[in-house]
Amino acid sequence: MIPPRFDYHVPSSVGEAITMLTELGSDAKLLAGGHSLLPMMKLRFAEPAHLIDINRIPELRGIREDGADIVIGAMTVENDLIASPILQAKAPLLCEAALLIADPQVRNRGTIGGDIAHGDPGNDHPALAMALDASFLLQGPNGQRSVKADDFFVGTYMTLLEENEIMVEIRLPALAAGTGYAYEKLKRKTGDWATAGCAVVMQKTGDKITHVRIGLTNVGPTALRAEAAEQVLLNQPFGAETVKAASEAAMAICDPAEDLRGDIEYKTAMAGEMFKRAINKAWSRCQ
Amino acid sequence: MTKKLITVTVNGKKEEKAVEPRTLLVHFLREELNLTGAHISCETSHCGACTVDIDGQSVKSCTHLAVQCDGSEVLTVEGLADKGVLHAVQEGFYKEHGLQCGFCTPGMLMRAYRFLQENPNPSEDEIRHGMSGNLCRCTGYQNIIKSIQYAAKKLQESVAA
Amino acid sequence: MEVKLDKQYPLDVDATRSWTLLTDLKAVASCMPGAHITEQLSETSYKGAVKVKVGPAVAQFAGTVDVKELDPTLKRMVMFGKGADKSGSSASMNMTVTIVPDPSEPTHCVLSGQAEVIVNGKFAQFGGRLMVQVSDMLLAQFVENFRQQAKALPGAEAAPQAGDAAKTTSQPEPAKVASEINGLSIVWSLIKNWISGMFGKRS
Amino acid sequence: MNAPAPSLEARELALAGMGASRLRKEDARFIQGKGNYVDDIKMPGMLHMDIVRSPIAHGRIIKINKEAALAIPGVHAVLTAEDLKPLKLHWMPTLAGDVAAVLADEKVHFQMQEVAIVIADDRYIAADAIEAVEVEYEELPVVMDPYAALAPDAPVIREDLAGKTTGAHGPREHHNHIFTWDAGDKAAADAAFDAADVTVAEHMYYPRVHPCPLETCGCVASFDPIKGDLTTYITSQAPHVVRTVVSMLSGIPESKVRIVSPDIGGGFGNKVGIYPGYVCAIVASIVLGRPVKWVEDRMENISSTAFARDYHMDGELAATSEGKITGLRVNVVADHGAFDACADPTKFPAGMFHIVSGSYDIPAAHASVKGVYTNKTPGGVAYRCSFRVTEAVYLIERMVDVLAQKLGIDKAEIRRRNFIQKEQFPYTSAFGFEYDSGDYATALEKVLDAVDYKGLRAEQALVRANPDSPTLMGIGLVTFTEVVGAGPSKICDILGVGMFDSCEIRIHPTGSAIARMGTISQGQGHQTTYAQIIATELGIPSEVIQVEEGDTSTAPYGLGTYGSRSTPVAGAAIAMAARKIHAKAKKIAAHMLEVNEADLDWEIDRFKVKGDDSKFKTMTDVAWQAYHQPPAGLEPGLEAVHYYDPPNFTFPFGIYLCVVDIDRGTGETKIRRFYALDDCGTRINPMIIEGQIHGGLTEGFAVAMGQQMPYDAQGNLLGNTLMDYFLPTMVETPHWETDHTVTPSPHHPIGAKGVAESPHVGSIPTFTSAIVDAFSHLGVTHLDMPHNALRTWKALRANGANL
Repeated sequence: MIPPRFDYHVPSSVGEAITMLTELGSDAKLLAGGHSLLPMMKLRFAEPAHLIDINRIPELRGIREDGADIVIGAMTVENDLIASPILQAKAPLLCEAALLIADPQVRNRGTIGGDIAHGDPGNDHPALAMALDASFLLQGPNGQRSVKADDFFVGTYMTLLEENEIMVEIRLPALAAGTGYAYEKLKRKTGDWATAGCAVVMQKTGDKITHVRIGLTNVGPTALRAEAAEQVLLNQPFGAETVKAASEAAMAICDPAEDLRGDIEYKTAMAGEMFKRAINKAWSRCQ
Repeated sequence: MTKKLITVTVNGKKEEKAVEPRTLLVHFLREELNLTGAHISCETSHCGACTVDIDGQSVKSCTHLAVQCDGSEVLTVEGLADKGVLHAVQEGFYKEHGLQCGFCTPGMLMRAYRFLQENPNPSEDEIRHGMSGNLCRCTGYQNIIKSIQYAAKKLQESVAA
Repeated sequence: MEVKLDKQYPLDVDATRSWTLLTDLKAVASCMPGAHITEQLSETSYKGAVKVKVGPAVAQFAGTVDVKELDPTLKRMVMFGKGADKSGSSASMNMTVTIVPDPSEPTHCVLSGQAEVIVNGKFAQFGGRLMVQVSDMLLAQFVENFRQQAKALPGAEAAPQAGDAAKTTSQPEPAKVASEINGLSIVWSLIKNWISGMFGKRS
Repeated sequence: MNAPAPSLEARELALAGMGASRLRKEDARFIQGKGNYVDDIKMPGMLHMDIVRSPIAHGRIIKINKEAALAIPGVHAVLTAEDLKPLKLHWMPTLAGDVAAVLADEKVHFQMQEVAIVIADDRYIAADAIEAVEVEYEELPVVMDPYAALAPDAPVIREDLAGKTTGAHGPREHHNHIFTWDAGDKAAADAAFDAADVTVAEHMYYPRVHPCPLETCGCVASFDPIKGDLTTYITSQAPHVVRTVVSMLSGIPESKVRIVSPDIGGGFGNKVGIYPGYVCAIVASIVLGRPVKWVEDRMENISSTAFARDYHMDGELAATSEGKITGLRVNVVADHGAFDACADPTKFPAGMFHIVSGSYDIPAAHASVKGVYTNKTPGGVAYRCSFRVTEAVYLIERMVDVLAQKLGIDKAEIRRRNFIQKEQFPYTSAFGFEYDSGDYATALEKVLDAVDYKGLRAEQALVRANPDSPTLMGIGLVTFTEVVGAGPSKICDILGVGMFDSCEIRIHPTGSAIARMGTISQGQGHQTTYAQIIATELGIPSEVIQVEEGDTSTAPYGLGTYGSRSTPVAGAAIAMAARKIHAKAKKIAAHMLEVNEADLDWEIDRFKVKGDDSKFKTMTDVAWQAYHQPPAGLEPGLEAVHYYDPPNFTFPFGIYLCVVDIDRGTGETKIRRFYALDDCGTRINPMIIEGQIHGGLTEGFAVAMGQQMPYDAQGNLLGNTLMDYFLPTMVETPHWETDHTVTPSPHHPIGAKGVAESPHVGSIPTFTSAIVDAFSHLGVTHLDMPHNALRTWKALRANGANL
């Protein structure tokens, strides 16, 4: 398995990278962690004439706080998410979930931005970003724009990222104290994509859920935000009945593709199961 | 598709080579530098047999371009022993029968080497997760875990000494 | 790998113009994102090529399309296409397309299509999990292109219905005709919303 | 001052002979990145080969256009079947008496079949060039199901066999039929069923799987056009057989062919076969006069090299109402793929499948196996097992469970009632095997006690009584017997060569030694364990015994390493060669000590005069004498060669128990406990035995819980990367508990039976037994593998047990 020939470019700033992307057009691809793109090139599914390696752009890396928000550079790798004190304190969902992605070596290369921008419904960060109410900062020749995670994914491998744009950062509100969270992911083995996954972020008052956002992984053409399930839960006393009704609402929006991980019936049922586990765990963490 | 001149320090030795951009790091090490310790097995970043250390991080060299290593320090299994003295992980794999056919071993060792720096005193469960990017078909892993525990103990002792 | 598709797409175009377009294979082919007819081999046989981009992956198939049946009474066409790419994949499709007039609304019709698509080789092995979703995207874009081209045909412009007056009389949005599937996400998101709005979830 | 004489114990210890957990001699190179695998080998002027493969499973080749590929700078040649035809190398014989296409000759028969080869300066150019070879196919109807393949109007897969009504194993009834092979006594079995109190029947499919060693297959072929010599480094578990085949195919005298198996990165049966890639690389080297390297990639390995299993099995048991089995009937439809390339002894197209009566005293039995062609990859190797023993053990162990369930007898108890008893050995089975030794009942009780079987059953009852239990609990039990060590050459041969094995030992003048063997290690640690046998036999420390194997120019002819035959056959050859040396050494020692041979005793490392400990000669003393001044009438030197033709197979056995918890929400199975007791007879190196058992159990776990070759109806293999093909990581792999009993083989020189495959063979039905046990209270009698979460959840749902 040998990749086809290409020319290699190493911009040192986002601006330079965008200039290259614009000049080279659709024959160019960005090289982030490379663990999706390089295997596709080795299989000769992807044969870009140019690779633009954005690993040497320092401004794309790092995690910082900006007021009540957390800002994550798009080229921040999974292991840096796991190790980040900021995330551990204010968005621990990301640390926990990143541990369920790929394996330790791959997490040294795989980036949060690459995971999102690839548009693969099997990737984990899209559903997490939805649950965390994240937005993505995209930069192109005409400047920057921000897109909500909910709106970004339009189809399998299709996102609102234009060919000459780069995802620069991921911005999410820090979780308020007492916020419950969980990511449950069913996979065949370590390193696999989810058969189904569910991310939950919630807050409660008394026995009622006052805020909840739910994202589903790999059970549709894109990650899915389970709004109907959220509606079932909101302002209701938390209990088995409500959870069951909400899980049915979550399953109702599933539209998974059959593969070796499962058929439509199983994947849909597993979305419901992961939802139940995630919602129960998040609830137990709510204060 | 011009070649790129890269400078990489491999096992402490500076190497300057012109490479095709598409050259995978594992091929660069094996073919250009004759360091055949890192092995090619799955080619899709699942097995870890090609694991090397780049700038202090474990990386699967079959899914990494040699050009990406320009200016980097790479450590391979050939550089693990220090002047003929085996590293604790090498010794552990030998003493605890942590290998059989030996094909996964260089990748296992390089990952274990880095893992024990990330987590010097791991539990069995932490070893299982920390080494989960490396496949072995022969050993059933049980003795690999013992090998890493052996190495962890030895490294701890040498720190204490 | 075999995928069976059975789709009904209501169009805001009358059956006559839709049928006219359907019988022009070159024009029909151009409605398929990334596809075009390269050569006419006979009355009913054509050579063509299609290029599909899905994310970073590109598939380029070259092959033939044969019109097996053209029934103006039933407004039904049966065609068989097959092709292969350079690097070890092949595909074939047996497709029946029928223009079903809408008796209650003469300005509308339904484009009904049934197809068995067989893909072999690398794309079947690695692209299997994407096939249905990609087919959906391709077909939806095809239908949208088809709708626009059919509407642009001269013909008995029926009195526009009040409800979609704006749509039918305004510009036919030529800029948004997708020529290939990649990089036109905005178009796709519009179509997706349009389709899901009209027909709900894919069954 | 004399040092005190070392104690007997110290002398024994110094040998590190049989029974010692000696650390491995081979490790030093592997832990320092100095292993020497095929892809590590470089030769001056070496070119690289890559293979153009068929994207479809069945089709006619209309046209191959090489032009664009040949135009790529650095491409030396593109060869197709047309180019091999003049050399008569476009087809080759298989180990099973069939022929296989080297490069597709007018037709492709399975996806990824070899169609053309490209030879280029390096592997990157070769990879580019295969993309540039244009092949046009006419697709033909595909047959993936072996039952459908036997329909009267099924497409003809093998047009080259048109009119051939007799195959290598008898008459062919249909154009896609290969053979029908029968064993046992059908009339007796039928009579037992007619007279039975109770009968049970079950259909089970043993999925097609792949051994998938971490190192793929490959070779470096180097033909010297001046000398006319061919040297090939190859990933082969049987280098001597490869030499014979290469010589037969190429016409180069066997004396000018050198085959070297260097370090091998795991075999597990995958590296027994002779693949088209090897033949093509050799041809290319001969044609171009330069060394040619070919190393397949992972997808090629899984898709095109030998698979295992793919048995569709119908089993039936007849029994008394007390659960004493009176009869066994088995019918198998075996999917062999497009060419019959099964690796079995010539006379056994279904291998040793007739071990299917297992550990049980079954008076009447009959088995019939029908081999069928389909549009799948050829192969059919013993994936970490003796030939088809895994399938046989699976069937009988499952059937015994099914019978127990039907009669309401505990699965341990029904086994007690049917075991071949200790005093019945040597025991001749209804299929004619003579079991050498065994003590199943003792071993079973040891395991049941160790795990508190009664306690587990009580816990299971509690789990079942709780409707809200998040899990189902299952207990699997298997009491298996293997047949390994093929085999006696009167019945076992490969391409006519008897399945003996060999050893040559040379003792050097200063008392160190070299031993060369006809086998080849793929991780089993031969360099370590073989030396231990010699150490014990000859009293030389294993540390100074060098073991070499794999180079046909230096090693004596042997049939190689697979089917757990190294210890039973080659291990015996070592002992016998050592004993020849021992006999000569005794003569020399008697001469040196000026006594009669009869006056000498052997003690650990020396011959001593009876009754006088001070008068002795060590083997080192003797070695020097042998070269310095041997007694009159004896040749100088101290060496021996032995070709060991085993009188019988060996029959290792084991008792495995497994406890599983099945997640009712997801169908995931957690292996809570796995207890494996093995009896492999005499134990040479306990450390290595334990390592082999861990590995075999893990491979068995992989097969039972996830491995499969998922083909679609068009013949596309949908899971040929390690993303989909299940090789468990450290996280999924259970913790293994091991135990043993020792029942030596009476006919083996050192009593050893072979061990490395038992854990694979025995564990697979144990997992199924446990999973089915979890469902047994719901009336489920069998569930096919793989027991992945998806399939297990479907079973939960079908039985109303999902949450």
